[in-house]
Amino acid sequence: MQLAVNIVVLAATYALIACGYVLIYRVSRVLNLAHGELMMVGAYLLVTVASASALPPLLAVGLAAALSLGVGVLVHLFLMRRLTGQPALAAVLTTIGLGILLRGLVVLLWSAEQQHPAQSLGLANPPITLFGGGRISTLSLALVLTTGAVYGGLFAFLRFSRWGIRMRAAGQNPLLAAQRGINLNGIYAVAWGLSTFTGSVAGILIALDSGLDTTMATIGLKAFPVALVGGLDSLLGSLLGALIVATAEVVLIQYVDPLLSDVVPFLILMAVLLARPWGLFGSREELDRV
Amino acid sequence: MIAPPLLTLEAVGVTYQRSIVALHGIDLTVQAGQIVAILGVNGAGKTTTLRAISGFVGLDQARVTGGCIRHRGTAIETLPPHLITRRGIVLVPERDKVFPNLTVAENLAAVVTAAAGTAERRRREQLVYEHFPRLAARRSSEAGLLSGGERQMLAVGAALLCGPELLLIDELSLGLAPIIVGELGERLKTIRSELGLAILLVEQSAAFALQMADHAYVLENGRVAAAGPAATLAADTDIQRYYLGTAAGERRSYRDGRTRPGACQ
Amino acid sequence: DEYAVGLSGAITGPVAGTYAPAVEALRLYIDKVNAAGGVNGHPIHLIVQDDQGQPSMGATNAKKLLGQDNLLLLLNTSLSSTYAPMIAESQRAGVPLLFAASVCPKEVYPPAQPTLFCTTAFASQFDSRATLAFVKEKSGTSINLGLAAMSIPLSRGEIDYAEGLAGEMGMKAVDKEIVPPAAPDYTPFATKLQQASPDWVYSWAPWVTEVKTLEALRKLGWEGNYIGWGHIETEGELARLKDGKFYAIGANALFSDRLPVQQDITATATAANSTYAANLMTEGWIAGMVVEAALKQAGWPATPEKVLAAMSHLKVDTKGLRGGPLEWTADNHFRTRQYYRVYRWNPASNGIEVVKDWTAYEVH
Amino acid sequence: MSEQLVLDGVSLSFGGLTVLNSVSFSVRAGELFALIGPNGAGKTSVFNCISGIYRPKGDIRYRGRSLLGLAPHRVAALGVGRTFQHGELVPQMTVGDNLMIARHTRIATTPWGELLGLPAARREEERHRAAVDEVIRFVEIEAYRDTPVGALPFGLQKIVGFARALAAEPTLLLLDEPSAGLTREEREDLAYFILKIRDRLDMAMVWIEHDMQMVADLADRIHVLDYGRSLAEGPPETVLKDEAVIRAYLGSP
Amino acid sequence: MSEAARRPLLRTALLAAAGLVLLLLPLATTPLLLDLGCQVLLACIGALSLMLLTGFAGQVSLGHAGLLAAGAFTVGILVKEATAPFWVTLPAAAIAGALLGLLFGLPSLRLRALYLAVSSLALHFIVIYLGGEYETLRGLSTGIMVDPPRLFGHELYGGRAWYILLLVVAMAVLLACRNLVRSRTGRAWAAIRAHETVAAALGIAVARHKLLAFVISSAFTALAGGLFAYYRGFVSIEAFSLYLSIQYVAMIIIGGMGSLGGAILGALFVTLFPYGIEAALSTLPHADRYAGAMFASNYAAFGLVMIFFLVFEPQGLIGLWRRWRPASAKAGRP
Ligand SMILES: Nc1ncnc2c1ncn2[C@@H]1O[C@H](COP(=O)(O)OP(=O)(O)OP(=O)(O)O)[C@@H](O)[C@H]1O
Ligand SMILES: Nc1ncnc2c1ncn2[C@@H]1O[C@H](COP(=O)(O)OP(=O)(O)OP(=O)(O)O)[C@@H](O)[C@H]1O
Ligand SMILES: [Mg+2]
Ligand SMILES: [Mg+2]
Repeated sequence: MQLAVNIVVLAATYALIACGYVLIYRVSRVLNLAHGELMMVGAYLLVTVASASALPPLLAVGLAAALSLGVGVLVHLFLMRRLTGQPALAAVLTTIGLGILLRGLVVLLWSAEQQHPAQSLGLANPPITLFGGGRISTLSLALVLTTGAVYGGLFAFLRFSRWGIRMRAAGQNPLLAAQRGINLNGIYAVAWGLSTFTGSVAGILIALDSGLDTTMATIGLKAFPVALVGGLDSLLGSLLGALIVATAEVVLIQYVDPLLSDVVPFLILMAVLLARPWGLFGSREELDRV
Repeated sequence: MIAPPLLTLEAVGVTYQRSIVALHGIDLTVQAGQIVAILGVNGAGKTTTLRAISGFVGLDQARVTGGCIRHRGTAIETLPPHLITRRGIVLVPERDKVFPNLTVAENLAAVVTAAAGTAERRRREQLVYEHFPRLAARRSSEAGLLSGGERQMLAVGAALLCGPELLLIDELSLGLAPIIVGELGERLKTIRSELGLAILLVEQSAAFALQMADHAYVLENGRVAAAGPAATLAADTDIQRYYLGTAAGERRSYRDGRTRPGACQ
Repeated sequence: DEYAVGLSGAITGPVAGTYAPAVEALRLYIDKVNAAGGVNGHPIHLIVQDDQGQPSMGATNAKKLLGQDNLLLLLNTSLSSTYAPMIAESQRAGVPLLFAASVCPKEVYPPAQPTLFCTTAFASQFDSRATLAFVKEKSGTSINLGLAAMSIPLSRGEIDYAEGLAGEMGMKAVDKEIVPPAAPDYTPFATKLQQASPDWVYSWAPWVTEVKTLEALRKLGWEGNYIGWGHIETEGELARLKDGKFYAIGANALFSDRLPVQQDITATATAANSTYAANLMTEGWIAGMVVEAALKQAGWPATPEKVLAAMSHLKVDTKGLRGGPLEWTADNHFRTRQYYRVYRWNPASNGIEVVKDWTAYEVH
Repeated sequence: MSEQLVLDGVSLSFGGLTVLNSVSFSVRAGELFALIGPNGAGKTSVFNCISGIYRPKGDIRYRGRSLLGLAPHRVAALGVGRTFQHGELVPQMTVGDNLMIARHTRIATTPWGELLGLPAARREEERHRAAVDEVIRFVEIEAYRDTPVGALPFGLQKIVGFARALAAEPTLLLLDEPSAGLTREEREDLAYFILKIRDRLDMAMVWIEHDMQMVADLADRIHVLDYGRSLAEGPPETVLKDEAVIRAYLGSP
Repeated sequence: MSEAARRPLLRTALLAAAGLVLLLLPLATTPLLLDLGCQVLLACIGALSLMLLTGFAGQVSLGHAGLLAAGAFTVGILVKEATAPFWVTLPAAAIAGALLGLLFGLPSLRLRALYLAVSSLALHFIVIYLGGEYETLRGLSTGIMVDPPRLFGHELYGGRAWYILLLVVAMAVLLACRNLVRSRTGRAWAAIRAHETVAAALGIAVARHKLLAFVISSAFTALAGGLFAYYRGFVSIEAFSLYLSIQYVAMIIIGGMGSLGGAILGALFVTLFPYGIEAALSTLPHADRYAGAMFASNYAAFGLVMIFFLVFEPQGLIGLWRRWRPASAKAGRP
């Protein structure tokens, strides 16, 4: 039972982070290597909100998440917008630069010290015993529920509006997308905003559960393969990818050797990808048609 | 006071990569409901003209460096492509004309139809499938897997869905079977009169283009070399010979070799 | 007319959290010394360089610093991957190299290499000996011991040593978890530890691993005793966790002692408007004391040789920040005696208490 | 040697969609064989089957040897050259280098020789550069030899694509709509080149084309495909007057 | 005609002059600058080999640090366990790299684009895992010390000797890469990068050439790793984080994809830039008062400049160079 709980919590964490990669990749074929840092910035925003105001915890978290959405939009407006139409590679590198910038800024603004926003918010995190005897901390439960809600919302948004298709169209051929009346700027801004928002929610919940320092960015990077195995432009894929990787990790830790938990998931990912080269649900990007 | 023409280009210049000048000042007018053809040899700047009208997004590092493009009197050369499309000026590009990883249906769904309700949208989609039954059959296959001609149909269909007032078509007959070219020509004429559409057409087959169009421009090296009503140009043997490679009524066999030595220069 | 001292440290980059406060403290200490007239009437010029924990940058910094006129002493406050180039450079230049707040390389233990010194609190193997001795004292040896390390060689090496030692002492090592850096969730590791039902869990690792393993165990409902190495963060964390069965063993006194020197540190940090809390600064402060003492003993004008000679026979009064003086001999550049103390949070008194007072280990 | 290429009951389908339905024809040496049909009839798919890109049922024999099951690069090494409907050149490389790519199977250097820049490797390279220059001269695009292909207008790119296929010195040439996007004048040039190589090299050529005037003037025989089926085959005079062909493909003139 | 004939001559002369300056540099500079020079040269070897793989053969890799580590650990372990000499360890490192490259290149036969990155990430984690196991098992918890190598009875030590050695190796790698990309193999890579199926139909054995790219690039990378181990005298897994891979990716993109000159410019830029900013910041008054903030600013400024650079020059340094180089050189082109 505990095993299942562990898997679900880890999978939810990965999934919540990974959907940020998917959103941005989908609209622009850009791998956002600053996702981990943006997620970290979201969590640090909570630190500031918590220390600067006496808001109730839920409001503070909401405010920080909303701010992070703004951060994402700003990143697009001031940065990525200028790279519209440039090769994806240049944009990827720009995100590397952004990541470095953010890591520097975080140390500058918040210092490299470990932070505990839960404490300053006075948020308790008691474990809850589930029916099967497994235990889960309140915040982990919140994380699982949030992931569910975020995915539900995104699915609905992308399915019932045409935005899902337009995002993929913009990713494949921005010029043609614009010529078909799609507002590239708007769609990119939405993607960046949402991506930073979901990433930050993950960052905030992790920080509340177990503290925050600059290694948070690395956690973000760990979720990249998860998005990859599912297919870089598929949300369903990242959900499933998260489940696969989380299961592999937890089972390895439990029954084999915890040391392998860093390595073996990659081999599993590779096996999955060899069977389905564009990820489980990803769309084939290079067609062999001549 | 008379209403301004649908589209005017005044001394439009375009430069690629900050140094390659592709257009040296083009003047061109399209009146509402008119079909206008642009002719010219390869590299004359036909595609560039259409792309300038439909707007750049920094790809190819192309830039409108001079002149003015007006749509009903409003300057549009600085507008982003999606706003130009929403004004009703829609391009069918020469290459990369579909989203290869989207299915045919998704390609159509991706189109933003400015100010058209769901019902209207559905009607237009229906229209596209009616015009191009082959697309209906391939509705759920990825556009990248379509044959060359099917892609062309899809591109025209998607453009029609945008609800155009002015359709810019680059290389209409490219890769299309004769029967389809003929049909498409007829269809466009019908659509034109039904919807009051204007069409700006780039076409290699001068005969076909001049037969379709009301008015035509011949480009050479980024400049307008000749312009006039299509019938006049079609009758002008000098123009036929110098710019379009063949004189009207003349039917020379390809076996007879070339009209001039050392081509392609 | 200054004493030139150079430092290369991981002030930014992924590991900055551990090293940056120490550098800050050292800087504040030196400023204070200078404000009070310097050493032997001459100010100390501390030149700080950031290496982000990267070996190449460490090497460049060493070159840059040793290229300064008349550099007397070089300090390293960074990851061990920066050591090799710094050691090589300093030895060639004949300038002593002091490890402050970074892992003590084995060359500083007897028989010590002449030019390498270390003030850092923790010391591999000694730490585990002291810890297990404490555990034995509390609960005897017929216990189940769980172990947790981070998957970096340093931490794994120490925990492997502890595993062997526990066996020799008659304890039963029931489980050993090795956690990768930047694990998003520690619960899977904790689950496995818990299932081995240990009476005690011991972790010697970077602070994150120690504390997150503990928190995850507690969330799972495990109620045994937990002991971890006390890093600079210990003080704040004990107060945050308020866990009566969490013991922190370390070589630095916590600020709950309210020693005059600690009040001094607090005042200095506040005055300088430092971004780091005073209780993170002990390690850097001690390094500052040692640097001051060494320069003082070297006299004016000093040369690297004189400083080296001074450091080879140095005894620094740590004013209670450690269990006793820090003493170096020609043969021992770690310290002749290492003192350990164990703290915990006392829920009854709602404060930090000393569970076991300074115990000395002779270092031969 | 008469029958160079033989297709025998070639069928191909993609997940339910039948693209080719038992297509058979044969092409002789020195023959210009046109393949026509409506869009999506399966013309390009026939080429892809010959090239080894698709795996059809039936049999394809080239000079008596079955091509089925051979990897595309092996088919090319046997002397089957082709152009592509969409050009598919390497845009950032020069015209000359694009043509050098096509000589890949003919250049006998090893990576190690190249890496070390051995004189033998250099000589080999120069020899083939000369051959490529020859082709460039043949299609009269000397002026663009060192221009990156991406900067050329579409029409010239088609000519380069054609030249690239020639550079491989194939014995069977597959041309996929080489004239699409060319002006009348350029089509005349193309026709001139096609006739010249056929006569000079006695090469077998399969040619997909939508310009019926060109086909009528140049082709020796025509094969018509419609929805993956063979509709008609024969000399231009008869095929282009065939009722079924007019209905499916040409339309009323 | 004379224009065209003169240009190669001028070029050769310029190159020779540049080479001479590079060779004579060690006589004139400080140990610090020499060390920076050596760092740049090491980075050049790594960046060139990554450029070969990504910029020319079009195969994405995020595992460059893993290959560097593989080379470094091969040297470290051979020195530690067998006290093997220079001329054994370095070829061994290259061979180890080639084998790893072959192994982790295999997925490239099926995977494309970013999806390929997963095998390179796996490579990274596996090499680091094995390295960590070795360090732990042998009790080398702070890493492996590597003594300076001996060459012709001389201990190879100090900036000057290393500078010359690295310069020679970097030049050799540059020449080898240049020869390769300008020949049959390089053109095959370009074709594969543009369109695999078309390349195959043109007669290129796609699988073989992809693997070849992995093998050659990985061998060079591991060689750079081995040299790094000797030069730094030290090997530990801490020195090969994922961020190192990203730095190398940054080098080739900043430099300009698909250009060997770009790889070199990128290596130069990424290696030297932080020191440049630091030097600039430290000229500010009372710089050492704000040391903590300054280093964080330095770190942030690096990111900022990188961003500015990309926004205004997405073609990379090589694009800048092409645009700004003397008009006379451009005029010769058609
Ligand atoms: N991306 C580009 N970069 C540089 N130059 C370009 C680019 N695109 C076009 N050009 C140049 O601009 C000029 C005009 O090209 P354009 O494509 O408009 O011609 P066109 O008349 O459409 O020819 P075609 O009939 O071949 O399509 C040509 O000389 C071409 O070389
Ligand atoms: N790889 C593939 N996967 C799925 N369908 C394919 C594939 N290749 C071709 N098709 C389908 O097979 C049919 C025939 O395609 P093909 O390209 O051979 O037509 P074509 O005769 O060359 O047409 P055009 O003249 O328009 O180029 C088309 O409907 C196309 O969509
Ligand atoms: Mg054109
Ligand atoms: Mg076709």
